Amino acid sequence: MIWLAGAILFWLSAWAFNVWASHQPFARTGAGRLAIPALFGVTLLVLWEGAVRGLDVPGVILPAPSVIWGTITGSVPVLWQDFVQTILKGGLSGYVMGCGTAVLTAIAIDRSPFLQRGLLPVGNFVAALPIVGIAPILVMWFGFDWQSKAAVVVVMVFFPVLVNTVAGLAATERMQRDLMATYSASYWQTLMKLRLPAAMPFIFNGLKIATTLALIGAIVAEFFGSPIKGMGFRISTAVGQLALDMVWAEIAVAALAGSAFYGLVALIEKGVTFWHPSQRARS
Amino acid sequence: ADDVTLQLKWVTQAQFAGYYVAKDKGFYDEEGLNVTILPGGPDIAPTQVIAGGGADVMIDWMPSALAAREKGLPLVNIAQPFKSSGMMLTCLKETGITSPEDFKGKTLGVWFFGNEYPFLSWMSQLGIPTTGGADGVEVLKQGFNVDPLLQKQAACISTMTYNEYWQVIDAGIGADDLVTFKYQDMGVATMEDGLYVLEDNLKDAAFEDKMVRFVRASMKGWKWAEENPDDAAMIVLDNDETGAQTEAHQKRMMGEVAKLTAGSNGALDPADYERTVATLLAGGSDPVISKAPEGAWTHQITDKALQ
Amino acid sequence: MRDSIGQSAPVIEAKGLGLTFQTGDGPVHALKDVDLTIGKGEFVSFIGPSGCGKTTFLRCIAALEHPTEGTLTVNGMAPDAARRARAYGYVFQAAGLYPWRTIAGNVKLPLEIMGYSRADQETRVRNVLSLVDLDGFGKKFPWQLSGGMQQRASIARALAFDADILLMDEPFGALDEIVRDRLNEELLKLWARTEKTIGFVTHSIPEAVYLSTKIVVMSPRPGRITDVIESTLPRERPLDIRDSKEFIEIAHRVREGLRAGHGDEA
Amino acid sequence: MRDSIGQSAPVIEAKGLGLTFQTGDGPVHALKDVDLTIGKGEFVSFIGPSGCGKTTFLRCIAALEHPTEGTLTVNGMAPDAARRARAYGYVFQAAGLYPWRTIAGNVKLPLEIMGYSRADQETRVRNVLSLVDLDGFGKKFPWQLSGGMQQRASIARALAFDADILLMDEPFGALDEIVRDRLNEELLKLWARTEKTIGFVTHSIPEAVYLSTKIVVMSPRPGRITDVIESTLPRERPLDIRDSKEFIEIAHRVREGLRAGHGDEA
Amino acid sequence: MRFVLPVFAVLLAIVVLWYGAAVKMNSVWTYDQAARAELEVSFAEVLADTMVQERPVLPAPHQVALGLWQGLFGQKVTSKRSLVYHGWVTLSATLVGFGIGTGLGILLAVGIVHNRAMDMSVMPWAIASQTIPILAIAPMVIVVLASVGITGLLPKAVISAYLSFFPVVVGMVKGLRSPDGMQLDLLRTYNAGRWATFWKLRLPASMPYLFASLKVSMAASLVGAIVGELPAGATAGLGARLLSGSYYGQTIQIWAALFTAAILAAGLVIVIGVIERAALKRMGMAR
Ligand SMILES: Nc1ncnc2c1ncn2[C@@H]1O[C@H](COP(=O)(O)OP(=O)(O)OP(=O)(O)O)[C@@H](O)[C@H]1O
Ligand SMILES: Nc1ncnc2c1ncn2[C@@H]1O[C@H](COP(=O)(O)OP(=O)(O)OP(=O)(O)O)[C@@H](O)[C@H]1O
Ligand SMILES: Cc1ncc(C[n+]2csc(CCO)c2C)c(N)n1
Ligand SMILES: [Mg+2]
Ligand SMILES: [Mg+2]
Repeated sequence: MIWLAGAILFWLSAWAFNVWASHQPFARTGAGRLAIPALFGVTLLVLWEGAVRGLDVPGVILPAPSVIWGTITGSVPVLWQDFVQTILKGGLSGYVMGCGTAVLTAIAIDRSPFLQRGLLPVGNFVAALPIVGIAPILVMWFGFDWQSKAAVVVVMVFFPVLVNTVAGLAATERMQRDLMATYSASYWQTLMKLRLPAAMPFIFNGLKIATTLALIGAIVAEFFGSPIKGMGFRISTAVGQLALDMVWAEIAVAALAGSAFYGLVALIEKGVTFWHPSQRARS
Repeated sequence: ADDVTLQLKWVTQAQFAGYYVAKDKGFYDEEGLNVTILPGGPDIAPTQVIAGGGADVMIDWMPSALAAREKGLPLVNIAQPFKSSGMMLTCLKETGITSPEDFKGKTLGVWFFGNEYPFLSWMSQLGIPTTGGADGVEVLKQGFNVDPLLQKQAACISTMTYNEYWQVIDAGIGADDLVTFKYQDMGVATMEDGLYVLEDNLKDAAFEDKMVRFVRASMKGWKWAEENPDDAAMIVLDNDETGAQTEAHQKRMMGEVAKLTAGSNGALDPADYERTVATLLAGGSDPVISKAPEGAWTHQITDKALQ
Repeated sequence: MRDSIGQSAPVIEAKGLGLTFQTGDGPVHALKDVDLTIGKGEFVSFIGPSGCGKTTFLRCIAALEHPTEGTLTVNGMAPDAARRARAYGYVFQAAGLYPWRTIAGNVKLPLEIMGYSRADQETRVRNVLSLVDLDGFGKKFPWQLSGGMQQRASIARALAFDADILLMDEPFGALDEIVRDRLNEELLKLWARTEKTIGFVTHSIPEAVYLSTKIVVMSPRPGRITDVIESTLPRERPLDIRDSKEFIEIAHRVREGLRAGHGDEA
Repeated sequence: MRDSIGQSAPVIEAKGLGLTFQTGDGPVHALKDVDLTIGKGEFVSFIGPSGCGKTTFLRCIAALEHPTEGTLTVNGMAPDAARRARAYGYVFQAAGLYPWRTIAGNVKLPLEIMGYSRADQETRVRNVLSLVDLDGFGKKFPWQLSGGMQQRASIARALAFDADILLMDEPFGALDEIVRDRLNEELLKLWARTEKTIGFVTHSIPEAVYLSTKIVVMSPRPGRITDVIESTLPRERPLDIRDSKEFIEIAHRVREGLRAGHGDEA
Repeated sequence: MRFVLPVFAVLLAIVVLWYGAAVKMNSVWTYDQAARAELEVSFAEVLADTMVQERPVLPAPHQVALGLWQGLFGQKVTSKRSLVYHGWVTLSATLVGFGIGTGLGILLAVGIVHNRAMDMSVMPWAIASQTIPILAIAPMVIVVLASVGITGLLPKAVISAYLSFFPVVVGMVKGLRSPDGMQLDLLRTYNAGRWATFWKLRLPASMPYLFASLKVSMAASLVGAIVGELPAGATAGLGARLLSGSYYGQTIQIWAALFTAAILAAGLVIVIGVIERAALKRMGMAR
C-alpha cells in the first residue's frame, strides 16, 4: 500500500508542477516542449510501478515498468531487428505509397465531378473493410514477408488521407477562387497555387492520423503470418509464452517510434502550414 | 450446483467434444456442476485467462503450460485426456521432400504462440539451423489456416491429424500428393490438450472436490464421444456460436480425435511427461524451459476421480 | 448622352440585365433591367447605397456571376470568353490575400499564372509595391499588415499585370485621404498612359467625380440604374479641379441621384 | 490643451505608451511614446495614414494587445480589469460576423453572453437592426449580404448592449455618403443621449471633424501622435455645420497634420 | 439521383477488373491441380473453373454476392449462420464504443484546448496510445475486464472506444482552435468567459472538423469491435465470422463477412453525413 500511496502522491505533485511549468517561459523552449510531456510520462510510469507493486499484480498479467526496462536493455538486438522489419520495411514503405496514392487519387477525382461522385462512395465503402479481415487476404496475396505488411498499411492509410485531401481541396473561400477565375488560371495553376496550399492543413490532419494507423497496420498484419522476426511476430509469440515483459518491451518501442514519427510529421506540418490560425495562435 | 469455468485452447470444435458432450448429456449436472465452456481462438492465451482469474481450469498443450510455469505461473496438470500427439508437418510431394533431410533450403510453416517448441527441438536434434540459408530452413510463422501450402509459399506446414490435414485434402490436393511427418513418429511428440489448474487452488479441499467431479464427468463425456463419434460431432455443432463449422468436417475430426484420446483414462502417464520434458530440454539455442520442472503434474485429482 | 461616349467601340454592353439570387427565404433581386454601354478607355464609377448591386454588377462583367436575364457582352464576346482571354484585373471589396504567401508572393501570383518571365516578375512587383507605398513590406505575411496595407497590396496585385479592363470594388475604402488622393492621381495617370477601361465602385462622391468619365448611380431593391452622368471635366485633372464650379455641380447631381435612391427605399 | 478636457475625470490615460511587434524579420514599432488623456463622455477620432498604429492603439485600450512600454489606465484601472467589467463595445475594421449565425443571431451574441433577458434581447436586436437600416435581414446569413450590410450588422452588434466605452475601427468605411451621413447623425444622437466615451478611427477628415470633441492625428513608423486638436464646435451639430468657417478651419488643420505625417515617412 | 450513374459506372469498372483478377489469381490453382493430375486444360476450362472454386484466392464477384445474399436473406435473422445476426452483435458493440470514444475524445480535446498543461503533456501520450498495436493488448483487456466480472458487450466496446477516440481528439483540437484572432478578440471585448467562448465560438467553428473526424472514427469503432471479437472467444459477431472463415479457408465466407462489415460502416458513415448536412445547413455553413 505504501507503494500505491507514494505513487499517487508523486503523481499529484508532478501534475501540479506541470501545471506550473507549462505557464513558465521555459515551456516555450524546445526543451520545455519535451520535458513537460516527458515528466507526465514519468508520472504515469511511477503510478504504474506503484500500482503493480502495491496491489501485487502478477507479472503474467502486467509486468512493472522496471521489469520491462530490464527486458528492453537486455534485448536491444532483437528489438532493433524487429523494428527494421516492421516499421522501416513494412510501415514506412506502405505509408509513403498509401499517402502518395491517396493524395494523387484525391486530385485525380477532384478533376472530374463524375468520378468524384462515383469513386468517393465506393472508396468509402472499400475503406470500411476492416483490416483484420483484409490482412489475412493480403498476406495470402503478397506473401508473408514485409510486402504484405506494406500492402495492409496502404489500405489502412488510404481512406483518411483521401477524405481529408478531398475536403481540403474544397476548403477555399469564394473570393480566393474568384480571384483565380479573373486571371483565367488553368486548372493546374489553381490547384498548385490555391487549392493545394489551402488544403494543406487538412492533408496534414490525414497524414498525422495515418502515421499511427501505419504502425498498427504493419504490426497487426504480422499476426496473420510473418517471417520469424518483426514486432507483431514477437508480440504474438511472446504472449503465447506468457513473456509479457517482452510484449511490453515491443509495445514501448512501437509507442516510441510512433510518437517520433508523428512528431516528425507534425513538425513538417508546422513548417508548411505556418500561416494557419491554429498554428499561429501558439507561436 | 458448483460453478466451474473451463477455458478452451481453440475454437469450438470436435477437438473438445468430451466437454461439450458432458455438458450436453448432463454428466456435469449429475456431478452437481454448472460448467461454463469458454471457447478460445488464435488470440487467446488460456494461461493468461487463468492467471487473470477468468477460468478455474483450462486446456493447454504441455510445452506452453510448462513455459508459463517457468515464467512464474504455477500451473499443474491434473488430467490428460489425450494420450498421443496429433501434430505433424504436411509437405507437398512436388517439392521433392521425402525425409527430414530434404528440409534443408526449404520454407516451413510453423505455429508459434507457444506451439513452436516441439518443432524447434526436432530441428535441433536433426542439426538443421532455423535461420534460413541453403543448409537451414526458412521458418514462416503460419497463420491459422493452410493457405501457405496451397499458395506454395511454404513447402511444408504444420497440421493436426484431425483438422488442418483434412482441410488440405478438402481443398483438392490428394493424399498421394502429400508427405506427412508425425511428431509422434519422429520421437519428438509432446503432450497436447491436458487439463491445468493453479497450484494454490489444489490446497483448497472444496476446489479439489470440484475438480474431481469435473474430471470424472469430462472423462465420461470423452468415452461417450469415442463410442458415438457422429452424435458427439452434432453436439459440438450445436454449441458452435459462429455457425461456421460443417457437419462433415466435425464428424471426421471426431473420428481422428478419438484415435488420440484412445488409451487414456484421464490420468497422466509419467513416462509421457518425462518424454515431453526431455524433448523440450533438448530444444535449440533458446530453450523453452531451462530445467526440469518440479511438481508440474499431479495424480491427486485423477486418483480420486477414477476410483 | 453626350459626345464622349461615341468616341470608340463599346467594350461592355449590358441590355436588360437582371440577376436574381435564390436564397433560403425567397428570391433576392440583386439587379434588374440594367442597360449600360461602356466604351473603350472609359473610366466608369458606380455609386449607390450599400446592397444596391454594385458588386454584383462588377461580378457579372467579370463572369463571376451569371445574369439570369438580359444580355451582356465584353469586347463583343461573352464575359466568360473575355475572362479566358485574361481581359480583367479585379480588386475585390475585401483584400483576400493568400495567407501562405508573402505580400510580394501575393502580388506575383497573377504574373506566375500568366507566365511572365522571372526578371519581369521581380521588377513589376517592385514597381507596383512602391506605387502603393509598400516598399519594404514585400517579405511580410498578410496578417502582419494593417487593414489598409492589405487593401493596398491587393490593389498592387491587380495592377501588376496588363489587363485591358480593370474592375475595382471600393479599392480605397480603407485608406486615408492623403494616400487616397495620391492613389487617385496615380490611377488617373495609369489610366491615361495605358488606355485601360476601368469600372470603379466607390462610396465617395468627390472620388467618383474626380476620377470618372461616366458616373453610374444605382438604387437598391431591386438594383437598378437611376442615373448615368457623363462628366464634362477634361481628361487632364489636377487635384484642385475639385474646387471648380463644374466639379461641384456634377457632385451635386450625383448626390441628388443618390438621395432619390434612398428615398425610393424608405 | 483647452477647457473641454478638464470637464471630467479621465477615462483613458496613456503615458509614454509603446508597442513593438516581434516578427520574423525584426521588430516592428507599431506605437511609440504615446501620451493621451481622454475624459468621460468625449468623442475622440484617430486619423492617420494606414499602418500608423490606430488599430493597435484601440486594441491596447481594449486590452486586446499589451503595450511593451509605458502605462495605460482605463477608468483608473488596468485595461484588462476594465475589459472584465465589460466596459467596451468594439467594432472591428472587418465585419467579422460568425458565419454560422444569422444576422440577428450575430447581433444577439453579446446579449446572450452578458445575460440579457430573452425579451430584452429580441427588442434590442430589432431596434438596433433598424437603426442601421437592416430591418428584414435578421434571418439572412452573413454571406448573403453585401460588404456594407455586413459592416452595418457589426456596428449593430456593438451598439446592442450598453458599454461605457465604444471603440470603432473605421466602422463606416464601406458605406456610401448618404448612409454614412445618416449614421453619423445617429451616432451623435446616441452619444449625446448615453454619454458614452467614444474612440473612433476614420480616414475621412470631414467625418472626424464633424463627430469629434478631440481629433488625434498620428504618423507612422513608429506610430506617434503628431497633433491633438480640440474641437471648438458646439455639441449640437446639424449636418450643415460642415459648411461653417470653423469646421473648414479645423479640417484644414487636420489635413496639414496628416500631410506632415506623410512627409516624415517619404 | 445524380450519384446513381457515376457510382454505377465505377462499380461496373470494379466488377470487370475483379473478374479479370479472379481469373488470373485463381487460375494458378487450376493449373497446379491439372499438373498434379497430369492433365492438359484448355483456357476455356480454366476460365470456367476459376469462377466456381470452393476456396478461391479471390472469389469471383458473383460468388461473394451469393454468399452475401444467403448470409443476409437466406435464413432466419436469429440463425447463427445469418449475417444479420452477427452484424447486429458487432453493431451494438460498435455503437456503444463509438459513443464512449467520441465522448471521451471531445472531452480530451476540450481539456487540451483549455489547459496548457494538458495540451503539453496529454497530447503526446494520446498519440503514443494509438501506436500500441490494439490486437496485442485486446486479449489482455478482455482478460483483465473479465477478471473483474465485466464480460459481454462492454469489453468489445472499450476496445472500439480506444480506437475511435483518437481521430476525434485530433480533429476537435484543430477545430476548436480554428477561430481566428478577430473572432476571439470580439468575445474578449465582451469579457466572455471560457465557457461562453466555447459554446458560442469554438464549438460551432469546430463543427466541420468534428463531422470529418466522426466519419473516420466511426469506421475505427467498427474495426475495434471486430478486433475485440477475436479474443472474446470467437463466439458471435462479424469478427468471429471472419476468423472462422479464415481458419477454415472459406474465402467466400470471409468476403461475405467483410462486405457486411463494410456495408455496416458505410451505412453508419452515411448516417453521420446526413446529420452533418442537416446540422451545417441549420448553421448556415452548407452553401
Ligand atoms: N500581429 C502583428 N504582427 C506584426 N506586425 C503587426 C501586427 N499587427 C500590426 N502590425 C504592424 O503594426 C503597424 C500598425 O498597424 P495597425 O493595424 O495599428 O495600423 P492602422 O493604423 O490601423 O492602419 P490601417 O488604417 O491601415 O488599418 C503596421 O506597420 C503593421 O504592419
Ligand atoms: N450570394 C448571395 N446570395 C444571396 N444574396 C446575395 C448574394 N450576394 C449578394 N446578395 C444580395 O444581393 C444584393 C446586392 O449585393 P451587392 O454585394 O452587389 O451590393 P453592393 O452594392 O456591392 O453593396 P456594398 O456597397 O455594401 O458592397 C444584396 O441585397 C445582397 O444581400
Ligand atoms: C495462432 C495459433 N496458431 C496455431 C495454433 C495451434 N493449434 C493449437 S490447437 C489447434 C487446433 C487444431 O485444430 C491449433 C491450430 C494456435 N494455438 N494458435
Ligand atoms: Mg459590394
Ligand atoms: Mg487599422
